[in-house]
Amino acid sequence: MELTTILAIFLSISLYIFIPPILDGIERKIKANIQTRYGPSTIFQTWYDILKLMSKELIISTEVRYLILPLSISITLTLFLAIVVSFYVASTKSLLLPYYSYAALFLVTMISIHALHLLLYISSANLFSIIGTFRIISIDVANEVSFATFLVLTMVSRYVNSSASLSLFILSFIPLLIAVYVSSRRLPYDLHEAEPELASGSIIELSGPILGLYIYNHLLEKYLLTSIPVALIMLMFELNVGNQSIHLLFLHIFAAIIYMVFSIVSTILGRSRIDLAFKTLILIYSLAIIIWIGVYIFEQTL
Amino acid sequence: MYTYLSKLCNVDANGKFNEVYLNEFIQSIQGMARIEEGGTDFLRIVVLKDNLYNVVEKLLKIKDVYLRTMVSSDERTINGFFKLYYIFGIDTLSKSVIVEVPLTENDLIVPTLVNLVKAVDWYEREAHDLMGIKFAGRNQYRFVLPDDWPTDVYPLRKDYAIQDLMKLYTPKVIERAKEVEAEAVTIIPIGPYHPALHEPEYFELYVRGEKIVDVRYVGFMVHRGIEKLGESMKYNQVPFLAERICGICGFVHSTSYCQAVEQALQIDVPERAQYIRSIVLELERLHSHLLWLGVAFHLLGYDTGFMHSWRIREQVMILAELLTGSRKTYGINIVGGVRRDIDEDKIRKSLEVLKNVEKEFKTFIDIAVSVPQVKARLKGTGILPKSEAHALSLVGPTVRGSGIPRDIRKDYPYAAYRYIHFDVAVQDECDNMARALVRIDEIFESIDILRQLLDKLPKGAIAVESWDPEPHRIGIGSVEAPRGEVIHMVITGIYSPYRWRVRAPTYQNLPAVPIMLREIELADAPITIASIDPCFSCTDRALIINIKTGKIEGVPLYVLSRKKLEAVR
Amino acid sequence: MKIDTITNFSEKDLEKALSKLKRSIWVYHLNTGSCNGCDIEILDVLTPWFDVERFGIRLVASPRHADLVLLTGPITVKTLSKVIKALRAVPRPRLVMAIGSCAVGGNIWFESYSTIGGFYKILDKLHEIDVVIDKVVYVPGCPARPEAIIYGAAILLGLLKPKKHYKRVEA
Amino acid sequence: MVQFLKILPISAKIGTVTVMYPYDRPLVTESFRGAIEVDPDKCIGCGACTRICPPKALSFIQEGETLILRYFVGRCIFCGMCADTCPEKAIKITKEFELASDQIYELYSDVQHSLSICRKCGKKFVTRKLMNKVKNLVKELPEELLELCPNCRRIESLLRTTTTR
Repeated sequence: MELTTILAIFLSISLYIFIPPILDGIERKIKANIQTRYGPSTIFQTWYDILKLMSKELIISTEVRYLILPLSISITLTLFLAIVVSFYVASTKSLLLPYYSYAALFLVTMISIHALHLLLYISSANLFSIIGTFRIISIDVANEVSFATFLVLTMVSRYVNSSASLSLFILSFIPLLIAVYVSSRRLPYDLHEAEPELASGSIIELSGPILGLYIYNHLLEKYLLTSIPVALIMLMFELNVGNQSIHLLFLHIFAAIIYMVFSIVSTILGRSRIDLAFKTLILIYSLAIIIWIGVYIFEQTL
Repeated sequence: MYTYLSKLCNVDANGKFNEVYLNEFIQSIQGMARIEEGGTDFLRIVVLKDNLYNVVEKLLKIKDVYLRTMVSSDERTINGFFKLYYIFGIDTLSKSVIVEVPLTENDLIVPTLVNLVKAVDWYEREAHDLMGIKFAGRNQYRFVLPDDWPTDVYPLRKDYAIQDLMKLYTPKVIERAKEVEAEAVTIIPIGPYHPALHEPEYFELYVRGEKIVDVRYVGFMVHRGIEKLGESMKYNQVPFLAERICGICGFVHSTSYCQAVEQALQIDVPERAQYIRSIVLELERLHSHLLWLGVAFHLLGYDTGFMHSWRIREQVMILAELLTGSRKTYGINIVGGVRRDIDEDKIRKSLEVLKNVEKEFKTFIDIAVSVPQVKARLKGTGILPKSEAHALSLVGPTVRGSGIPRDIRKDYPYAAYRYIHFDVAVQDECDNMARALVRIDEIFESIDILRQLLDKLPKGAIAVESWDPEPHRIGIGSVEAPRGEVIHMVITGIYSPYRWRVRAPTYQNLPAVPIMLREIELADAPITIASIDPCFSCTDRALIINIKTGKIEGVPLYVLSRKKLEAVR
Repeated sequence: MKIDTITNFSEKDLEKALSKLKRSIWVYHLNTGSCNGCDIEILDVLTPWFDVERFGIRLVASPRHADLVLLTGPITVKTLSKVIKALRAVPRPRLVMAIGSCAVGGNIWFESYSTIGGFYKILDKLHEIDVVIDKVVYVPGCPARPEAIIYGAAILLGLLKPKKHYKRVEA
Repeated sequence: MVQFLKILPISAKIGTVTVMYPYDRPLVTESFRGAIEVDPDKCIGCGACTRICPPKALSFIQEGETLILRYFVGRCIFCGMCADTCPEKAIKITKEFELASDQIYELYSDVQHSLSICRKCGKKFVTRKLMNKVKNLVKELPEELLELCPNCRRIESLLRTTTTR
């Protein structure tokens, strides 16, 4: 590996570390503009929030004593994932493992981060927190399975066929993006934190530095989630535009763009209800799978 | 009177039927009650407590009769009696019937009416706690006052001045409230501090999974002792107190109070003052409904809708400040008129603002209601059947969303509403969407009413020069607040009201919430509670209760006191 | 809920935390029996015309997340215990902004039997049970208009110096 | 179906409506009622305002030789009844709303009146300024009678009528 590539990877990892709160700041600014208000004065607002939370008093009630463990593991895992994604994109030409094993790695890490968050939520004995946790579980049941399914379908549409099918690829990639959107727990599906009925739901008992860490972790996870499909595309299409560092640049730019589109969508929608959300998700995903299979058969017969 | 109603909902036949029946009713209760004509607005019937049940039973045979309020009053210093006033309204006749029950101090046990009129439930419990009147056959437990309130101290009795009560009770800081034992269902507490409520109130939702199976409301946290305070203030200070019953619909309360005093003392309010009152009332409705829509969108998670409707609302607030001098508690009502005039320049500015608000709101609301989540969660949730709405004597948009066109502006015209034309918005779907649509229609209706009022504003004085109080007369003032009917009853005194009774719309509407909440999803609870546009500060003006300990248990209080009595003998 | 505080919050930590608060304040809205006037003005402050997010102010749903408690209402006897519970749940530095005549001086019901009559009257009680309030700002007004609330926030953040001072003049 | 997307062009058209107070002018209209201001030169200490004030934000406090008209802005409801009632027009409604302070005592403002002392029993009864005002208004009563407290005055005038008879 060249020195520039190593530098680029290092830069990419530091971007992963520093950019999510800034992206959140931009998201807040966009949200404010759609709501015809001024919004936060700088895009560093979320960083200030996190830093403030870190300097606050640490209160740990006896009922949520063990939450530090899942939180720290989850932060470690997220950082690990950031490193893996950076390495992966930087070395598209000379992968150590086959591409699908990376996809599996991403998936497993994402799911374990979510599971650790569930552990974090449920460790607080607050009723609202528990209800929130159960809501996440029922959404994740619908979502994470389809996340995996569409990940597979996206890869299938690129490789298994002798020739790549663009229509199949699009038909599987859009549901994948939806799955990423739901996974990042944006508005119609942020049911675990539903403010009106659950009073910040699953994070109601967290405070001070722990809350700061959690928020940071959540933002990082959100950004990673959006960058994973981008990374996979870059690999699948064997993108080759000169230097590896440009690949990394592409990765971050596209991820940021998707992130912004997501934030606009979440601003103009309302919050769903758990039974509605579950039904809609199942409906969307099964429709998408049926259409994909239909098109696949149609293309095979041709 | 019938013409508009016949146009609206075809109750012409009922109206005629009612008039005939009212006479029949008066005939039928001969010998049981004494009838006193209390002017054109109400009919006073004095009944002994033994005949109360029969008389009310007969009265209820008249169609569309509903309980407007019930007042308990300590009139020992005037005539030696405690008195109960049951105020019923007959919409189709624009007439109130006051059933008056005198009680002697030694015998304060009255038959309960809860089997006849469901809505009387809270009133009876409140009368028990604050006035010490017992209702036979009812399980009476502490409803309004805290549990550690001294027994035999009834704050609304004339025995205590407001300063004495302070000495009788010192609040304690309770570090930890006892948790209620849960069995097969989970109890979800909503409140007292909860983002969906914005006010300290407490709902206990019993859920199985996410389905609500039962609801218990334990409220009355915002008790500030207003009725008692009002009795210690001068006539012209009370409107300012009344306005602070509620910060959103305060003007409604002060108007209602002023109208009650004006009716009791037969003060003729100048026409211009009546118009100005109506203008401010409609402005208040406009800003209140915009506020409600905003909050409703927020509860549905559609924050952009919240921001946009509050952006539109802000123009109304600025206009309100221009016309009255304050953004919310306007402080321009006094007995006999208003304090601030509206000049030509202000009329011009108001019309401009109204035009702008109408235009912006029209474009916005179509978009907001079409958001998929908003639509899905409003339609078919929080069903309140028409029969229940009638049985509970509900008021305001809540009852109009269930297909009953009850609107005080039409039924008992006051201020300048008798001079203008408008329609009453009614929806038949009985769900949250229906109640939202009623409010949306009313916003447009309000803008139209405001235009008419500003256009027709007559010349003249804005307040009567002077007036003389005359003690011991009764007046009723009712106003259609954004949330429903507000009704104030005043018994006049020498310098200040002798008894002042406030009944806010939420007081009447809250018992409907458990019906709406049953069998719906937990997520829809906030919007359903909000769909009656609850204003707890209105409701609780005279009440307090302890959270969680208000559980029904043990011996009824009146049995206890009887046992005590026997022990003494 | 029993609470164990892990850290020892020293003066130095406090100073550091207070300086951080200048850029970001999360507020929790605590209605203690107010008439709703001030409460909707608080919401008004969050909405487009006055939008306090430009100061980094954000409304949160749980007192555990908050730095500043916006207290409205005269504190009715019934809410007293809940108010203290909510204040205790706020991690330090713990700021309070008493908004409106009710929260500042008890308004029209300062002598009623069922209200405490203003936040300043429970300061002693809070001191007794070791609930430290690091900073208080009183914002008069009935209701306190949105600009007045923003002015109060500006004083809290140290952007402005209060201009109202005690004055005694000879007639 | 996609009608909810139309909020985007509306937002784009309106832009931001935020008023940048405190860096910008507040949205105060001409008829706004803010805090009151008592003109110490005009105030005679008659107490009409303390009797009409609904929340008792204006009150009298006696401190030795002086009577203090205390205005507690933290309890004021900004109704302006005092300004309407004041016989001397000494109370002015200002547009001041920037009243926030971090100390409760800063919210008080006092107007100090000196009390006149009854020549006979030494009781302090009304403010000097009110006394002077009454002296100018009521010419027919002798001055020494006015300088007595109500109680002493009743006795004195009774004595006088009996002696003249």
